[in-house]
Order: sequence, then C-alpha cells, then structure tokens
Amino acid sequence: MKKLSKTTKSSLITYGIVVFAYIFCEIFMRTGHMSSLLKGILVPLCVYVVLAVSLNLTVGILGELSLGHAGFMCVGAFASAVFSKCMMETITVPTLRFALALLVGVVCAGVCGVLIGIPVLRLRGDYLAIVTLAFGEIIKNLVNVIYLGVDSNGFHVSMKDAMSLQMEPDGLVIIKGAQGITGAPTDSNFTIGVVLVLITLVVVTNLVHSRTGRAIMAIRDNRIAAESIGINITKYKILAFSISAALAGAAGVLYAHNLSTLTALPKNFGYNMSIMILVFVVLGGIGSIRGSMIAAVVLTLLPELLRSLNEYRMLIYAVVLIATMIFTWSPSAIGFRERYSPAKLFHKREKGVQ
Amino acid sequence: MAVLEVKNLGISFGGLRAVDDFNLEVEKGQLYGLIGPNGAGKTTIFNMLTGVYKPTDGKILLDGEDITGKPTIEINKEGIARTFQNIRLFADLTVLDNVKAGLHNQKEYIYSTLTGILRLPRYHQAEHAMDERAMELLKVFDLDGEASYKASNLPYGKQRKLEIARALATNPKLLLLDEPAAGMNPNETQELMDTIRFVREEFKMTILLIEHDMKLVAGICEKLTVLNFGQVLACGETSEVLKDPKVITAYLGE
Amino acid sequence: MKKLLSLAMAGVLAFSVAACGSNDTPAASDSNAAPEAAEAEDAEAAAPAEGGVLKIGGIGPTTGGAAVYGLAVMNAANLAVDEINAAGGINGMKVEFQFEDDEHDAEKSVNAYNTLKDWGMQMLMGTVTSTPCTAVVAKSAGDNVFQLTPSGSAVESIAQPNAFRVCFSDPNQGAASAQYIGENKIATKVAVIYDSSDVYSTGIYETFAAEAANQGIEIVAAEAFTADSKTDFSVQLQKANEAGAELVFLPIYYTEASIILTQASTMNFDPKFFGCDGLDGLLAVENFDTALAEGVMLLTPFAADADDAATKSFVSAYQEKFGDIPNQFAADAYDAIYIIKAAAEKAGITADMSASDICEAMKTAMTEITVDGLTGAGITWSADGEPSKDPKAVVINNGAYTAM
Amino acid sequence: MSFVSYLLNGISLGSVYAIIALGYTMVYGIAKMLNFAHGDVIMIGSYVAFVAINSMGLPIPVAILLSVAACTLLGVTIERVAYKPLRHASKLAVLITAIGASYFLQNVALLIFGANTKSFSSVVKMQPIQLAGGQLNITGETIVTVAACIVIMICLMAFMKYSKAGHAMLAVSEDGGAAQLMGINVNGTIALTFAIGSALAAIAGVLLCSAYPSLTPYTGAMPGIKAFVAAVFGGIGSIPGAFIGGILLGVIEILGKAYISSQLADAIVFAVLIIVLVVKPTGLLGKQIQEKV
Repeated sequence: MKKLSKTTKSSLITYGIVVFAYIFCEIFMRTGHMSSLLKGILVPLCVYVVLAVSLNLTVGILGELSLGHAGFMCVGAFASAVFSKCMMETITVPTLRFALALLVGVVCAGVCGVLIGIPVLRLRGDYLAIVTLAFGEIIKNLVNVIYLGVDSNGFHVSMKDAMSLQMEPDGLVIIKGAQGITGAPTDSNFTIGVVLVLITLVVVTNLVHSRTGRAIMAIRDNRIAAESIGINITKYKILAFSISAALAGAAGVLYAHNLSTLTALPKNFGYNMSIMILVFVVLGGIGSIRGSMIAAVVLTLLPELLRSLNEYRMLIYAVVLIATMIFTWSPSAIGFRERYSPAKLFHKREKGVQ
Repeated sequence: MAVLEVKNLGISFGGLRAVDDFNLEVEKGQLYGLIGPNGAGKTTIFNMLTGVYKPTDGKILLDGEDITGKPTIEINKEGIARTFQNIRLFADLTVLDNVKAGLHNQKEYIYSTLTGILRLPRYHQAEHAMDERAMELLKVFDLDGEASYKASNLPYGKQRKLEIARALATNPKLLLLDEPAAGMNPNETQELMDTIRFVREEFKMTILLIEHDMKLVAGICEKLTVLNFGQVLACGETSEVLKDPKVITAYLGE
Repeated sequence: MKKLLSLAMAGVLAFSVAACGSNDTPAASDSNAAPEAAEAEDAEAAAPAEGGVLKIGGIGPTTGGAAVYGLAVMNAANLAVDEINAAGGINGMKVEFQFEDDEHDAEKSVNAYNTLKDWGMQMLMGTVTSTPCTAVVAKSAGDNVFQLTPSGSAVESIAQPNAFRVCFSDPNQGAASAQYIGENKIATKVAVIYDSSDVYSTGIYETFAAEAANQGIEIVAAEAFTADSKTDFSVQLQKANEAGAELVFLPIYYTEASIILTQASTMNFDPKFFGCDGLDGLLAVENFDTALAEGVMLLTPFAADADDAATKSFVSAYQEKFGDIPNQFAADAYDAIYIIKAAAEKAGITADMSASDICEAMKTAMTEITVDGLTGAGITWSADGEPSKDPKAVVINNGAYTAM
Repeated sequence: MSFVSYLLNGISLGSVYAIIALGYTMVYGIAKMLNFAHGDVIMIGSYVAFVAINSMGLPIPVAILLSVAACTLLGVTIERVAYKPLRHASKLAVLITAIGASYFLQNVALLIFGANTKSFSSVVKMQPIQLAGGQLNITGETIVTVAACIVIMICLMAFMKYSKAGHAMLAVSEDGGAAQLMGINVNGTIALTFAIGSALAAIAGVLLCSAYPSLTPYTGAMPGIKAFVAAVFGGIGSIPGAFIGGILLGVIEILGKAYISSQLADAIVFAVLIIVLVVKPTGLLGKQIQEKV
C-alpha cells in the first residue's frame, strides 16, 4: 500500500510542476515581466512536452523505438487545420472550434496509429525503428503532394497540382501541396496548451498505473512471459502505439493552431523532428514521464538561449547533446556521479535498505 | 479423470524429430515429473503444451478439451500456466506488479483501458481487490516483504518463487514448472520442495515439472515420465521408474 | 538524472526571467505597457549616438539546409548597414542591425522575431524564406512592426499591410517566365522540373503552367523531385527528352540545377534551359564548369557581373569581406537595407519613434519612393507590398550573363 | 529501350547507395549501433578531397588517399570520444550520441567550408560507354562505382572470412562478452571496424560527389539515410545484403519516379521497404533470429 501512495505522490508532483509553472508564467506575463521570446515560445513548449510524453509511452513504456513520431503529429496538425479552416465561418467560438479540431486531429492520428501499428509492431528492434521512420517519411511525402479544395460542389482532391482540382471560381484551396495550409485560425494559446499537457500527463500516468499499463510494461520486459500469462501482445502493443500516436496528434493540433502557416518541411515533420523528440525522451530518462517533460522544456529553450553565440549555436548544441549523453549514461560517469553526488548524502539510508 | 492427456505428440524441426510419439496422462492433484538428459526434448514438450510450438502431430487434451495448436494466450486462458528454465520475470516491474500482471485475465479484476485512464470507481475497486489477492499469493511464497522491490533486485531463489506466484495468479488448472530448482543450493531446494507441496495442497493444483535434481524429483513427484532422444523411455510410479535399469543407463551412460 | 534536469530547468528559468526582467521591451511590447515609459526608455538608450540609434532586425536561416540563403542575406545586409553608418546613417541615426537564425522553420522564425523584439527592434528586414516569412508576418502585423522581406516570394508572405518585399512574387515570376517564353517564341514544347516539396518552386510552377496555356506553350512533361530525393535527376531529364521538350523550365535553386545541367550533358540531352531568380548563383558555384551553363536563360533581377558601378562596387566589397561572389539573395538584402533607408528618410523616421509609429509612417512612405537598386531600376511599391520592377532576362554566354 | 535506360540510371544511383550502405552495415554488424553520423563522415570525406584537388592542387589518387586517411582518423576519433564511453549503456543513448555527432559534423563543415554549394569535379576520367546507337549511356562514374562496390564487397567478405581481425569481428558481432573472455581485444576490434567503415565512407563520398557533383554541408545527410534504408533492406549486418539492398533501392527509386510518380518517389521507396520487412522481418539476406524459450 505504501507503494501506491508513492506513485500517486510522484504523479501529483508532476502535475504540480506544470500548474506551478503555469501560474508562474501567467504572473510574469500579466505583470509584463516576460520577454517576447518566452511569451512566444510557451505554446511550442507545450507542444514539445506533449510530444515527448507521448513518445515516452512508445519508447519507455512499450519499449519499442519509434523514429516516426513526427508523422503522427503531422497527421493531427493537417487534419485539424483543414477542419478549422473549413469551419472558420461556421463556428465562431475559438475555444469550441479548437476543441472540435482537437478531436478531429486526435482521432485521425489515432487511426493512423492503429493502421501503421498493425504491420509495424510485428517487427523488432532496429527493424521496427526503420519502418516507423519509413512511415513518418511517407506521411510527410503524401502531405506534400495533396491538394485539397472546397467549392460549391464539395471537396476536390488532387495529388498533382492546384489546377487539377478543377474547382469552381468560388472555391477555396485548403491544402496547397508543399505550400501547405495558410490562414487557418490561430486558436491555441498558453492556457489551452497547459490544459493539453495536463490531459496528456493524466492519460499517460493513469494508463501506466492501470491494468493496461501493467500489461504493456509486461510485454516490454518479457514478451514470452507476458504471452504465457495470457496477455494479448498484439492488442496491447497496438493500443499503446495508437494512444501514443493520438497524443502526438494532439500536439500536432496545438502546433497547427499556433502559427498562421503550416507546411510539412523535413525540419518540422520529417525524421529530424522525430529524432528531436526521441532526444527529449532519452535525455529525460527512458520511461520517466517527468523527465521527458523537463528535457523537452530545457532542450527547446537551450538553442534560443544560445542565440548570442550566433553561428556557433548549433555546434554548441551538438556538443551539449553528446556531453549530456556521456555524462548521464556512461558507466564511468555514473560511478563518478554516485561518488560525488550531493543527493547521495541524503539518500544513503534509503539505498542501504535495498 | 485426467487433467492433462497427451496422445502421440510429435514435432519435427526441419528434418530433426525432436519429440516422437509422446504420451502422458496427469491426474487432478498429481505432482508429475518429467525427466531426462539434456536435449531429450522436455522443454520442447512444455513449449508444445503452452502453444509456443505447434506440434507436427498428436493431440493435447486439457480436461478433455482439445487445445492442440492453440495460441499461447488461449491455452493460458484454458488453464495452463508455466515457469521458465531461464527466469523470465518482468524485470522492471515491482514484485507486486509482476503478480498483478498475472491476474490480468481474471474476471473479477478486469476493467477497461478507459476506466483505468479516467480512474472510475471500478478502477479503484478492482485495483484494491487485485492488491489484496496479489499480496495473498506473495505471502504464500514469503515474498510479501519485498512487494515493492523491483523484480530484478530479488535474489535468484526468490525470483524463481515469484515466477511460480505469477503463474498461479492466472488461476490455472495445470502448472508447468521448468527446472524450478536450477541454480539453487540444497537449502533453497528443500524450501522449494516444501513450497511446491504446499501449493499443491493449498490450491488443489495439478503440477507437471521438469527437473534434473533427483533429490527433488524423488522427494515430491508421485509419477515420472523419462524422456530420452525425444522418446519416452519409461513411465510410472517414481520409485519404480528410478530403479529401472534403462533409466539408470540413460542417465549414467553404459 | 532527474535531479540534474530539475537543476538545469531551474537554471534555465532563472536565466530567462533575469533576461526578460532586465530588458523589458521598449518597442512593440504589450498593449498594456505604458507608451510614455517605453519611449522614454528608448530615447535614453539612444542618447549616446547623435541622432539616436535605429534598430533593424533580420531573420533567416544561417544553419541547416537553407543556410546558404540566410547567410547571403545576413552578410549583404551587414555590408549595407556598415556603408550607411560610414556615410552618416539614416536621418543622422546610426543603424544597428541584428540577424537571428530561424533554421528555415516557421516556429524558430517566430522565436527569432520575438528575440529581436526583446532586443528592441524597430523594423524588420526578413525573413529570407517564404514559409517562415508567412508565419512571422502574422506576428509582426499583430504588433504593427514594419517588415520588408528581401526574398520571401510566396503570395501569403506579405499578405498583411505592414509587409513589403524586394523580390518578385512567385506567381509574378511564373507568369513572367511563361510570357517571356511565349512572346519571344523561344519554345512551344516545354518540360518543367520542379521541387514539389518546396513552396517557392511549386508556387512558380503553378502560375507558369496556368499562364503557359494562354501563351500557346505546351507543357509536355512536369516532373517533380523532393527535398529527400534530389541527388539524381536522370529520370526527370529522360522524360523531358522523350516527350520532345525543346525547353526545360527550372523554377528551382541553383544547387539542384547544377546537377541537372551536369546530368543533361552526360546524357547528351541538349534543350534550352530557362530558370527564375533561384538559378542566379549558378555561375558562382565554386569549381562549377560554366560551359555546362552555356545558353541557360534566366529571369533575374540581379547579375553579379553586371557593368554598372553599383553592382561592381557591391560585388567587390562583398567578395573582399566574405570571400564569395554574392548571389541574388545578397543583392535583395543589400537593396532592402537601402530601401529601408530611402523610405525612412522619406517618412522622417526618428530614433525615438515607437515601432508602431514607424510602421505607419513607413507604410505610406514605401508607396511614395522610387529606388534604383541592384535588383532593378526605378522600383516602386504598391500598398499591397509588391514591388514593381522589370524582370531582366539574361542568357549565359561564355560564362557570363548577357542581356537578352 | 527507355526501361533499360532507367534501369541503368537506377543501378548507377543504387551503386552509390550500396557503397555507403557497406560502411553502415559493417559498423552495425559489429558495434550493433545505428551510426547516424556515417552520412556526415561521407560529406567530410568529400570536402577533404575537394580541398585537396581544387585548393591544394594534389593529384587525384593522392587526394583520395588523403580523404581516406582523414575519414579513418575522424571515424576512429568519433568512436573513441563519443561512442566508446557508452559501450555498455542503453542502445538509445548511443543512438542519440550518434545524432549529436551528426549535427556536430554538419555544423563544423558549415563553419569551415561555408554554406555555398561547391561543384565537385569528377575523379573518374573515363569516357561514357554508348550503346544502341547512343540511346543507352553508361557513365564512367557508374562503371567505377559499381566496380568499386563489388571489389570492396569481395574484399570485405574475404577479410571477414580469412583474416584474423575478420574472425575477431565476427566473434565480437556474435557475442562481445564471450569474445572478450576468449582474449579478443573488443575495443580494438570495434575501433578497427570504425576505421574500415569510415575509410569506406571517404571512398563513398568521393564517388557520390563524382556522380552527383554538388557539395554542401548537408550533402551526406539524405544519402546517409537512404543507405541506411538500403542496409536494412538487404538485411543489416550482411555485407552482400548491403550491396543488393543499395542497388535495389536505387532501381526502385528510379523506376518509381519514372513509372508511378516523381512526386511520390520517397513514399514508394519507403513503402517497398515496409512491404519487404513485413514479409521478411530481417531484410532480404538478414539472419532470422529465433528467440529460445
């Protein structure tokens, strides 16, 4: 029973950090003490936190390496942006419109998660990783060639160019291939972002500490044993994968409604982004929800804070990445840390018990 | 009536006949031993019984129902649970969660994923009941004190016990133990024998075990089947089988 | 590990709070910030210089795959700013220019914009690439900050009233190319090779295709490539060849074009090539065999080897300072700074004006000025931000641009 | 006829992928890590050759040797500094470090060589072969790349089969711990693998840029990923698999562009990869690993 309260306490601390950070930011914002940069980056921070936490579900909890997480984000972003752009006139309450767009994005990404999960999850290890990467790239590639328009005759889709949509003159091109979607309403804000972060945290932590979560982690730890006690491997793998995808879709919705333009570039929806999210997860500690969250915040802010270094910025970023990895994972560094860690002094007794 | 009935079971891997014409009958409540030299095909039989391998021929009946070739999950639901030769615990889960994972398919504890995420009343009720049941099982194996430890932090002997506890949590009709005493010292083995006996009494369990430790086999098994090169060498009451010259030759060489 | 991260997190927070606490933005800050106070602070900051300091920000990719464009803009803008400061500044104000990296990403671009706002930017020269530009324009319009993009060519990039551009718009280029080819009867059977994952390229291609129909040009092949498969162009070229194209239209950048020209030469495919301003820079590619580019036609506002004094002095100054031959992006940026100077002088901008006031004044002034720049003579602007200048068609002869 | 021509183009592109994939697969087979920085080592190799030929005016063979030496040194250094400390850490940690190394190399190249495209002059001075009255055209680069690829593949296979170091590599690849117990210098073997893999990267870089002559700090990134896909396609860790995977990938990419859609070329390549892996989960020539119960 002591253990139960321990996990509950841990998740409450995580929620507490988020709420505290929110209040902190709001106070600074209201009193005008927050820099424009920080104000502008608050929503992206929420996006990355949601992404990192959702990927941790796949990588940390399910134990499968996914390099295509940005693909689901892309699906969520585009599906919801199309919805919002179509509904711009019909629904005029931004929050309601965003909520519905969120639903659309989450469902689309979740369905993609299921469809992709079925073939992908039969594979193992690096093969699975490369196939998720492949799916991510396919999604990006497809989104780049889709032209979608709407006019009085309904929707028109083309994979070639805007001319071949053959629309009536009153038509509106919604997705213009590589030019993406412009002019979708920017309905998201920091409060919505934080709410979404909290929802994500609640979903993931509650899932992990439930019957389903146990089954998923059992599969991660030992597939054969899990099967032997009657756990349906395929079902739970796909479940975890698609929940992770759906949450990434939610992040995509937030992303799409933050800026007035949405395009699928290698930078934002390609494997680079997938890897970026993976970096958050690994740096924050695989399986640690709070770690992912903090790592996402720190690593998103880092390049911005390094701006004064100008052209050396990304170089330093790369060095920091390598150095942190070695510092946190290398056996000799771990030994060094344990010997000299101030935390050790406080936790000596606790360790002794185990 | 026999809980487990195996008729003419056989499997080939490519050209290799790993198990041939294997027959077995285990009565309810029996403690049955399956022994034989290394490579005789014992674990292969376990793997066929639990659906890891599909037999090439023959039939497996559990309580009279044909379960031949069914997937592992179904067979577990039908009522066969097992442990593994090389321990397969959920290493990063706590001891308690290992057992709770075993309770996964027990009707009284089932709730949906959504219930879990939303923490509906059913979640709390089921989790509470699960905790109680799991602690009960852990107590049987004297593991209740270590309930919150990570499974991989347990000492070896306790890990083997935890594996049995987890298998029992699935509420099986038949428990398969694959070399439960492997790697244990004599004291631990003795303790294990007591536990196995206790499990049989307490849970009215039917147990089929593979073992190399003759002291354990002779100490607790009522019946034995001896396997050599994939074929049944001898079968019958423990004391008689162990005296069988064929068995002695197979074990000690000519 | 968690502790480590928490520490880092605390550090970052403390850092950022300290940073924002110390320089609360004078220009274009929140609507509730007192304007008087902001102005006072601004004037105070400007006190040292005689006529004050005008802070111009710039945004573009200086790292990542599009770095070549951003770096060119940054370098050329710095060059122009140095020249202006050496010559006494704008209205007696010293110009301070700060350039921020956006990695060719919309979100990073907005971050860069906000960083510049914190720095106290009064006008924005950027952003370099189209998609980030569209995102930033939405923000700068909200803050009412004057924005002049040197090279953001998508229609949406200057959709707001506060935004102007130096380069041609994509539709403008596509249509102009089709008209030029049609009117001069250069070819009737045309193949297009374009980058279907790029905003600039697809934008030009689409208007080109639409206008081609009016010009009696038949598009016999429209072949795409993407950012992820731009190593080999043999298929696209072969298809163009088989379709009997007399001319291949290349609405793409010169990096890919240099491979296309090489591959076309090895496969003995020798059509006419026609490109837009993205092709400019081809001749400056280090070690490029210019014989391959012989006969390539392009619509470009700028030619690095032009004979006029302005271009000559710009090119030599740029080369001396940065080692490269400037491309059209650099020329656009150089012009942009001088355009800002002209408009600011016209509008009578002073250093103590708020960004919003500057924006209002500049918006009017932009439509009133006429600028002779590197990228065109007598350029004027309409209120929607589009420049009016004639595209110059050039053909590459003996490794140099020749007017057509 | 156009089909044959497409096929030749496909083989030409595929042979470049194959030669990169050989280096990838070597490193994966022994060190069991996805070396994401491999593509960027290729890029550095190309720059070294470029500078050697164009700025220092060295003869081509010397330039190639210089590039090979530089890449070998670079590969071993990266291994020593970034990967070795993480030998026993989570695979993911090494993956992230490799990505860090990749960013690092890209940005170093950006700072040193600038962002401007450089046109690489081909090191192959062979005239193209014209067949069927000039309708088919096989470039010298294609012939040299394919030949180099086959020679390297055979050499690597012979090296693995007959040399002592090759045996050590096989042993380390099967079971590093056991190999160590048998007295094999595991660290040395892995370092040697990186040396060979990076030397191959230099050759791959020179050939890549000879065939497709534009060089930027990001030249290596996408071919690197494609080659990685090729290696997985053929069964990662398998040397002939990398060759076959590379060639097939090139051919599929070109034929997909030619006959299906040039916009969807990437999607087609990746879709074929997925289909292959779903049917054959360890790639074309990969070893099937059965987990023992």
